[in-house]
Amino acid sequence: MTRVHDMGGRFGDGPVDPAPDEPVFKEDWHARALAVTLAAGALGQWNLDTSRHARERLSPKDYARFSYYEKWMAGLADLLVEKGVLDESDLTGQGDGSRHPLADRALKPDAVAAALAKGGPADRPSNVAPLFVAGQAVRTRRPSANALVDGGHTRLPAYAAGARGHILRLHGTHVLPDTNAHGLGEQPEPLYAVAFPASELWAHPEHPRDEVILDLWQSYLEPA
Amino acid sequence: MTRVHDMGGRFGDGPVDPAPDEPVFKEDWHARALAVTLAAGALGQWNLDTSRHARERLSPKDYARFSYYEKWMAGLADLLVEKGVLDESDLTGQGDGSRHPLADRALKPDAVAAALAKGGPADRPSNVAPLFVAGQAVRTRRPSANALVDGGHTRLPAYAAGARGHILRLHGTHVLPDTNAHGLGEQPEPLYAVAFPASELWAHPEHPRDEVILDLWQSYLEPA
Amino acid sequence: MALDLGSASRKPDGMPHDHHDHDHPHSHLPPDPALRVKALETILTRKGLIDPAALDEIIDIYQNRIGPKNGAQVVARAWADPGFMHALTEDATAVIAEMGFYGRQGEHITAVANTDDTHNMVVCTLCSCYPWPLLGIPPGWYKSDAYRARAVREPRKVLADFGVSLPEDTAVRVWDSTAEMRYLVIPQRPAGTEGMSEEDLAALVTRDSMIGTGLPREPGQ
Amino acid sequence: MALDLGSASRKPDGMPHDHHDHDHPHSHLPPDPALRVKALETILTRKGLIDPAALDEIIDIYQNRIGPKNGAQVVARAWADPGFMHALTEDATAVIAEMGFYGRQGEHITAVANTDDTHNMVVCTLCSCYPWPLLGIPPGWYKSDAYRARAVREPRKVLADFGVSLPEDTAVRVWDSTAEMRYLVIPQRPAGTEGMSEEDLAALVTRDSMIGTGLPREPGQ
Repeated sequence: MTRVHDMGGRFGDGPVDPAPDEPVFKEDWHARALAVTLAAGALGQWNLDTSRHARERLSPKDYARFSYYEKWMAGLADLLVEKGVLDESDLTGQGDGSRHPLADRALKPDAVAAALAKGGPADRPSNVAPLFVAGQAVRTRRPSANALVDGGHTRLPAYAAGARGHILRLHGTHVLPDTNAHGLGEQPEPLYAVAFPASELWAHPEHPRDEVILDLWQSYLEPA
Repeated sequence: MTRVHDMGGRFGDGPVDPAPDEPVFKEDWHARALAVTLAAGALGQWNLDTSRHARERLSPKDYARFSYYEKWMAGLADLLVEKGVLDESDLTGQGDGSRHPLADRALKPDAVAAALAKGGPADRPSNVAPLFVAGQAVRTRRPSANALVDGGHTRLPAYAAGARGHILRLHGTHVLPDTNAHGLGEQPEPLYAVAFPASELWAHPEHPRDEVILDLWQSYLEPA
Repeated sequence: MALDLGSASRKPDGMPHDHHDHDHPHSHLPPDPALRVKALETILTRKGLIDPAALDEIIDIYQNRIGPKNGAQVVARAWADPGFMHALTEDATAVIAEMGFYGRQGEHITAVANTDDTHNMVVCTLCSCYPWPLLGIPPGWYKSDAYRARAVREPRKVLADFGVSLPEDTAVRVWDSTAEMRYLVIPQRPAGTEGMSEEDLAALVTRDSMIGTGLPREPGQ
Repeated sequence: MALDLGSASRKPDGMPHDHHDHDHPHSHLPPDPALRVKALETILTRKGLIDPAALDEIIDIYQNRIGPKNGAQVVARAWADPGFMHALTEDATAVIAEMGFYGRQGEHITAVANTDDTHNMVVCTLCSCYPWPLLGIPPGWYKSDAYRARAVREPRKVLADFGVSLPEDTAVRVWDSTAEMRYLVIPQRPAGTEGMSEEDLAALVTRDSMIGTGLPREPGQ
């Protein structure tokens, strides 16, 4: 694995608790954490891939002990400092409270609904031609790793690294997280749904016809 | 990975602290933890592979937050209950304190030095003939997993699963941890030192001639 | 072989140092989670970088306006209208947007329909990607380590935690949301629902049935 | 394909259930580590399963009698005697046992000698295997997540944490102790040590130099 967030297939986590009557936000601070993260994101100082990577690179101990929104808060604080929006004195409460140069970009209440509704599509025109067609056998790269940045963001889970599957469909050409997370451009390329037999991924698959489908970028794949 | 202990190659752990003046036992309880574990092991109710697995299958959260000897203590307490030496009421302090049927096997002070000096060699005669010779190219199985027991103990790290290397030497025939940890017998088989180029294991190897050597059982390997 | 920009010696924008816990900036915030959020909100508000009223609005939207009822409408229409079902499985993003469901974390949607042969189940092992415009904010269990770790490897054991068991000859397809495509499971229409209105059908569609960890309600249930 | 004993439906001896933290028996013990050890020692002692005096003896052995001085004697002899060096790299277990070093966690030893061409370094990524009869109890850093995670992937960056840098054309061989074979690194003999006694040579051999995270002392250092 590259990092501890890459937990697909891991043993030892115990049962899932369906908690059917849980409210949308179990604690008030969960709601505030979500909202602060979205509002801070609207300042435009990073993209979604960067913010995912900020959570992934929490120390393994922190990642393991933090609850979901604690990871969000820690990732956000780290990003705010790393991108120069805040400095560490701000976090310790010793910073100055004067208006920030980016304050003009702050998300206004009446702009919220439109901003959320607008979203941020990830498909882009690309001059990278698709190499694979539906049905074609492919193998994923091994190890799962960012090919450009040592320890960088990537979206190939370790459990599927080096595995043989087949192309299910082409989703179009999408922003490549491996570059986009690190300020190396969007570099859009073909994105595929790739089907893997469970028997290719696990030593003890539950059923002979089970499959796991992953969305994988062309540069993660080679013909098999 | 099979479990969270399988951390070779992981990113995010920060620097190593060489702490040159650290004593053998940093805390008194470290020394006691080591000694309790060794003395309890001498009761003969489990083997080394079982006790390794007992630590590995701590919950990921516990494994991440526990220090080294805390893992030992937790693994030992779990094993003592699982093997029926103690029951949970003993751990909560409500058990009875009368002499235990296994007390005759308790390690005596004057037997300690000899027991530690005797050790527990893992080489055994085997009727499994070596399939590989030094220099031969091999590939490790993928995924890294216990082939017999779902989620069971194995000693093929995930970072080397599906990797191509070559046989460096045959160590002889050794007890197979994958069975021995689970009461399925010692099933000794050939054990090899296998050399992997760093470039086969990592996306960004430090040096073109670097290698990682692992000791791997024959059943973990196939010809490449 | 993959392109290498010589990353060992350079430090691209946004590339982390890997630090000990205490070296991360976040360690300067209060350890208590609620106080930590409050501290960050206060700092950012004082500098004019966020507006608390905008936070209230975000929360109101996800607490009260966007949720599984959206997805249920899509499923009910697919049950009621074979032409819609066909269009949905061909290009879900377009037909769902026409129903007014689009936005953050739902920019690209694929609908996958359960059959007697195949049961679909959705997870995001790497974080917790989820089709927000259709299902709202993901439930706690969807974001749990246990679900993320186990759903891909032992989906039936996970389904058992939800009290769901599948016929022995039904295969499971687990969709791991590793990109910006979001998946909506179209559960099988329950028996005994012939002639029901879309609205009545929608009431049978549970959130979990659209993730694949549950089944729709039976009529009258 | 691998043999399958039908593990899904059986529960071999020693096979775990995977439980939440609170379901493990160990969660019944006090959370404080020192109290936890004390509790376990007390319970086992009351039942006659362990003898506190035997614990004292175990601790005394590893605190005072077995340690890196053992390994240093082996290295010094290898430096002083080419015939011994040859025998050591051929069958370390035998020649080291002849020196009286054998026992728990040192039943099978391989000695690997550094050269100008290759530097050797030892780790155990899966737990913390270590040649106890030669080096004693492993130091804290050897058992740390950081060392276990990083040594195999970026040995030079780990060496930098120890203040060690290698010549650019020296390759690194990292030995991951995945079986019961234990590895002893024979560092290169420092310059300026010609004619020194084995005893004086042994004083130059540091623990870390026998793990591969350090170099021997220079004479007079």
